[in-house]
Amino acid sequence: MVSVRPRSAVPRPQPVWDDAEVLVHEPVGERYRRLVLACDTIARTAQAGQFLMITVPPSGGDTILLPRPMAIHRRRPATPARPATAHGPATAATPGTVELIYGTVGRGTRALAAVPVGGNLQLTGPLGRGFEFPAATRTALLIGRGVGVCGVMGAAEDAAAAGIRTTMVLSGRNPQQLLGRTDCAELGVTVLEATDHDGSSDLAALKTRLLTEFDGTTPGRTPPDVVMVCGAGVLARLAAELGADWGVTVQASLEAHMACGLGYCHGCAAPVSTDPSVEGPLVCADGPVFDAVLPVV
Amino acid sequence: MVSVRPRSAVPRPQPVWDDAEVLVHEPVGERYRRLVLACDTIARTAQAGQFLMITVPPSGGDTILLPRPMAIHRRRPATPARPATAHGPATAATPGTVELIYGTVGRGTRALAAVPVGGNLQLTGPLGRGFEFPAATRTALLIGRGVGVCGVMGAAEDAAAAGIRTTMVLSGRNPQQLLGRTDCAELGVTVLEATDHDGSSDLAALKTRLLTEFDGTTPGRTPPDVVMVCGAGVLARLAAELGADWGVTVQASLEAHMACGLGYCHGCAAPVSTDPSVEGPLVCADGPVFDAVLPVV
Amino acid sequence: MVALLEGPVFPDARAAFFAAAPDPLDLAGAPAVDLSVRIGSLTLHTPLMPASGCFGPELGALIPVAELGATVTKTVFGSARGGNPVHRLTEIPAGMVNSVGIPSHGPVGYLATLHPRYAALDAPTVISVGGHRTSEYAPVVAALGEHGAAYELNVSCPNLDRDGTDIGSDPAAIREVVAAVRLVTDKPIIVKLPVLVASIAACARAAEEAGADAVCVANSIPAMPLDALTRRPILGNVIGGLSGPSIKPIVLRLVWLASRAVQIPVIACGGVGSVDDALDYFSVGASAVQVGTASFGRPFVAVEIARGLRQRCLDAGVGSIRELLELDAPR
Amino acid sequence: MVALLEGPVFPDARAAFFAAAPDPLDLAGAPAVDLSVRIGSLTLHTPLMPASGCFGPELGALIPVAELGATVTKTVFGSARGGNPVHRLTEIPAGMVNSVGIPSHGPVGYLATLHPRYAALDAPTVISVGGHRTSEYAPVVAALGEHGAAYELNVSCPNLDRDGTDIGSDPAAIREVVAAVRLVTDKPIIVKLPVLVASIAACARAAEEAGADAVCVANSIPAMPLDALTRRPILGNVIGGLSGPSIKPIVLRLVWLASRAVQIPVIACGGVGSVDDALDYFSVGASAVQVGTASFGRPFVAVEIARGLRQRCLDAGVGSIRELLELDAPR
Ligand SMILES: Cc1cc2nc3c(=O)[nH]c(=O)nc-3n(C[C@H](O)[C@H](O)[C@H](O)COP(=O)(O)OP(=O)(O)OC[C@H]3O[C@@H](n4cnc5c(N)ncnc54)[C@H](O)[C@@H]3O)c2cc1C
Ligand SMILES: Cc1cc2nc3c(=O)[nH]c(=O)nc-3n(C[C@H](O)[C@H](O)[C@H](O)COP(=O)(O)OP(=O)(O)OC[C@H]3O[C@@H](n4cnc5c(N)ncnc54)[C@H](O)[C@@H]3O)c2cc1C
Ligand SMILES: Cc1cc2nc3c(=O)[nH]c(=O)nc-3n(C[C@H](O)[C@H](O)[C@H](O)COP(=O)(O)O)c2cc1C
Ligand SMILES: Cc1cc2nc3c(=O)[nH]c(=O)nc-3n(C[C@H](O)[C@H](O)[C@H](O)COP(=O)(O)O)c2cc1C
Ligand code: FES
Ligand code: FES
Repeated sequence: MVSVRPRSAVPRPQPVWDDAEVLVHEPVGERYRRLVLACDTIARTAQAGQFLMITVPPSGGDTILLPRPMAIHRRRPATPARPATAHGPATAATPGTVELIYGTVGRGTRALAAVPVGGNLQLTGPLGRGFEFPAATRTALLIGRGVGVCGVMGAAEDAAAAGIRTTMVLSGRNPQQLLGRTDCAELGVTVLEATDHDGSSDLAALKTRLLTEFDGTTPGRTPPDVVMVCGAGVLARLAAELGADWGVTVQASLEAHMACGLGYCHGCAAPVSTDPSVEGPLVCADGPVFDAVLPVV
Repeated sequence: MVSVRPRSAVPRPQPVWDDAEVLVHEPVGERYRRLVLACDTIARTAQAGQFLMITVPPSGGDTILLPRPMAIHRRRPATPARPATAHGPATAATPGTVELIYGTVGRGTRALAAVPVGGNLQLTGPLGRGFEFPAATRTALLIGRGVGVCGVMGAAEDAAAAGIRTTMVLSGRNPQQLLGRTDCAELGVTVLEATDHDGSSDLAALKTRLLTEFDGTTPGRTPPDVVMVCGAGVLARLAAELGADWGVTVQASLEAHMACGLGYCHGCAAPVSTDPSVEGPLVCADGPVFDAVLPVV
Repeated sequence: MVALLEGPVFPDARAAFFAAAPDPLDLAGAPAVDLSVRIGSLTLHTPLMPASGCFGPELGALIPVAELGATVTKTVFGSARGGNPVHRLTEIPAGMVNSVGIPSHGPVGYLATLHPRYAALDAPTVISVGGHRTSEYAPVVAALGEHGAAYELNVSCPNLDRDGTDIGSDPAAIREVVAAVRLVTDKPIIVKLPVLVASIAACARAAEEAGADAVCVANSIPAMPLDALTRRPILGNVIGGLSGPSIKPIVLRLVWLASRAVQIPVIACGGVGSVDDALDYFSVGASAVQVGTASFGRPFVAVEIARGLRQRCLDAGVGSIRELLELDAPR
Repeated sequence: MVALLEGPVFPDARAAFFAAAPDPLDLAGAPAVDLSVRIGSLTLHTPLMPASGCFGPELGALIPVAELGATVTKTVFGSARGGNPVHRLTEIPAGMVNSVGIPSHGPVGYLATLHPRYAALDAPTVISVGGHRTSEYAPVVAALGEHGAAYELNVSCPNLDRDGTDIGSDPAAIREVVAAVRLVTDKPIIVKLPVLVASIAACARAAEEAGADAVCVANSIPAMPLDALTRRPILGNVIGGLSGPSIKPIVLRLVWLASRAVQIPVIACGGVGSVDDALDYFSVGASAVQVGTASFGRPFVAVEIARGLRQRCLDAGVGSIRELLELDAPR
């Protein structure tokens, strides 16, 4: 069961629409593509776990109508030019960029894959309510599967900046397809790999492994203060079970088909309401990150 | 006014569908493209003024549903290989080909323009009732405007084979865009150029010029035994006026939006019926070539 | 009308395609695939047929018609009609719009000119019948005598006895038409319903209750294509019927609703151009499909779909489309 | 509901777009372009507005709403509704299909949460009102009190008092709805008609005769998208409404027929995504257009169309869309 997180003290950034230049657009392994977009405001303001709505330009005769939601994998705010000092040589200014990684699954992402470097992409963002570390968090466990890794990487960035010791489960079909290894290395995040290939992504196996990894007795192996997860729905349940065992907060990022990304089209309501007269929370505006707890039996 | 030509003694060829290889596909001037297709049966059987229905393959995300009617500009039946003889060296066999020339005007012809050399085009043909020289024709006047030149070029081929002395008016916007000069030279056809550029395609000017050209008094300038026309509707009327003046048969090739090209969809009825309970003739099956006469006043 | 095909036949280019018909002997050992479907007293060996207006006997020389379950004629009206002014059709993205207007020589003209050519084809002929009053259908069927294997009643025609809305949009009018035709023939009656109706279920039930053996869902959707440059209507009749791929999601819903509303078979018609399109319709309850627009560009497409359905059954080792769909459907 | 937009505004990326609004001072010397349109007692300065369900006050921070003729709310029902199960929407070629199911907090909830945010925008608010019985509309309008500049009655809702067919497919039901609403408000009433009707002319006339100030033609078209791989319905509700470019040729015909049937303005809605789409609708008789699906991918598209219409008039040296169309139309 997911529930809307209590209102945060930190205000959310105002989404902007932008016409962002494509700086990098390249394959990542066999199944994914990396996009680096120049968008100063979003790079500066986006919070961990927020997403963009990307308007896919027409490709061939095919027009894509609905924008596609994509997690902000990495934020790199602009840096000003710096003159040479005693500490180092001069550096040029860099524009603010965000990095996305996506899989080509259907018409929209296939058309997106045709956008050339140097071209522009219209987008709206940053959108949604992202991950937020509870006060006094010292250690965190992040779990991402497939492109879901992009959903939690922003939290790893925040953790690195805040000195939170972080472990991230990178789950995927096979070792070659795991996303996020380099990012984790850069951010000083301990990686646990889990693949379908060797069975290590199996839910029961993974659970046992994580319970051992954080057995609470060995020093340095105390359970994390928070669990953050993005990927398959079953992983959110696993995280909720771990959270219940460890008595810590679990935050899960959900997906939904979206049209507006802003909260007015009601296309993305999560299927969690039991009362037919009450709508589930909106994944785009109340989420995508929710508190995940085990359903009360 | 057009009317269906009386049934001919010459049987029409059975249309076939074919998957024809594209041997040549190249621009002709600024506005047109030439297609040479390998299709033995059609090259062998097509009659002057007949046409094909070309199924345009999907291009980009755009699917073209209806086949596009295109006149058979040139027919070049297959030739067998010939061993060297006293009369000449050995020659290789050549496949039977047809040549089309088309203008890119909308979605269908734009998608057609993307078909690569070496690719294949599905087509049905030869279709329709073409031009036929009345018995004992010795001289003929052909008139074509724009791609309409392709509609009458088959008649020039037949005329050349039958020793009929032929003049062809090539009409178009400007001299660079006139189609058919090389074909006419090859077939020994006398060319009269008429362009919007210098006003010579103006109907009144053209009529005066043709009446002078065939003034009936100067030797070698006797009116033609038949007039055949394809292009703008106003040209068919001009031809009918000339035919009335000269007392000769006029055959005009018409265009219509088509779906089947075979005579069953009734999409192509010519707008010539005055009785609402009677349908005009079908351009694809009763035409595209009709007898053209001036309306009785 | 002049007879279209006068000349000799040159079968060379078609030989490969005709030959591709699966040889029954090859199937020894394979499960018996049964694609047959019953429409009243008529059994079609395969659930594929052309849509009315999108087939002619001319195709007999181009495609192996025997591999279709039936042929369907263009709609025959009681009196002679010339059809609509030009242009009568155009293509737009993902569809075509036609306003041919159903020229017709009446049943007598049809029997004299077209029917013998249909009868010479190796598939049962479904004769499409139209009318502009509920009273006009039965006389046409009666005049057709014992010709044709079944009748498809095209009720997407303005009712001149009422306000010009389609006969098929009014369940009571459908009932009248079908009941009257039922009195003059024992042959199977298919009622072809329009799209713009308040309740397709009510229309299908009206047809069933009045004695129809099947409903065909649906006809083209009235539309008004404009010239991109001049903004003028392209069609001489201003309004025409939209058909082809873009109507499929709309017709899928109608087929689903109709097949839940009646016990008689539902024949789906709208945007079928592939084996998967056909299977989509079967999966929402259709018993057979008709192919219209797609066959202009690919005259052999209905035969290809019939072959493809059989092949998919063979590949999956099942004997029918229902079994195939159960396999396909993940739990 | 949590308030969505809590944070500071960073207008940098939007500055250029906002600034592009034509400066009235620049127009000195140019002919006065008047794009205004009257809907009953309400005058819109431009004939562009969003389609119901495809706009929210959240957009106020992203686009210059003052450049729209009006805003239109998502449909408000009398009682609270949770909406449909997931998936609620999907995209298909040339269209999208939604089965959001119109979640609603009722008029009281609407006035408490959403309306203040609409009222804060610099454009009149048209409140869309729905019901499942003809008797349900007037109480909602009455409960909305004096809020909103006009009411759009969404009659594409199943009539639970009858057989579940849309209220808007039955001219008598339309008459009941409009007459009842007319009794409780003096504000302009727009009736938004569905596509699947036997006679759009009869429906539009019913609205006009019962006192509506405009009709909106039309809503999305019921459709049933299937997953290409599993052949299962994509939408939780199985059926949804098809909108976007592929419905435009169908809606053009309806707008043409409706605008010949009534004197009140016809607002066109269906597949508008460009200045030319809007002009196409104006050329068949529409007085205003609504933009739905296109605005998800291009939130600024309705503003761009409004600007584009003005620019075309300026370029052509004419003062109104009617004059522009006369120029455009070749003889
Ligand atoms: C908040 C959020 C963040 C996301 N982040 C990423 C990411 O970082 N990388 C990545 O590869 N993918 C991400 N996704 C999923 C991505 O949006 C879908 O893969 C994409 O929309 C598929 O579009 P398509 O046209 O290629 O697929 P199609 O299946 O052809 O799409 C058809 C329709 O369904 C919708 N749809 C299909 N699958 C999904 C899905 N999984 N989620 C949402 N809508 C879907 C499409 O938007 C479209 O409207 C995210 C989704 C959400 C909601
Ligand atoms: C018997 C015959 C022979 C022809 N021969 C030639 C030729 O040799 N060279 C050549 O360039 N063109 C020829 N045409 C015209 C050619 O068929 C059209 O230019 C072509 O169909 C336009 O298709 P489009 O999709 O590019 O244009 P669009 O305008 O996008 O087409 C929209 C629809 O209108 C139809 N259409 C539009 N213009 C015409 C037209 N002039 N004639 C028939 N249908 C039309 C299309 O087939 C399509 O269904 C011939 C037409 C006929 C009937
Ligand atoms: C050119 C043309 C002519 C048609 N003529 C008829 C007709 O005479 N009677 C009829 O019931 N339907 C007629 N239709 C409708 C088709 O039978 C069919 O219902 C419709 O085209 C939808 O199927 P499709 O999408 O496969 O084309 C015609 C359609 C086309 C394209
Ligand atoms: C996501 C979505 C939600 C909609 N919600 C409503 C609604 O609440 N009330 C209504 O009358 N129409 C609703 N519509 C229909 C639109 O207002 C409009 O009539 C339809 O989408 C056709 O216009 P378009 O092609 O420009 O999208 C909705 C459409 C979409 C796509
Ligand atoms: S995507 Fe529109 S409300 Fe969430
Ligand atoms: S194009 Fe079909 S009858 Fe002529």
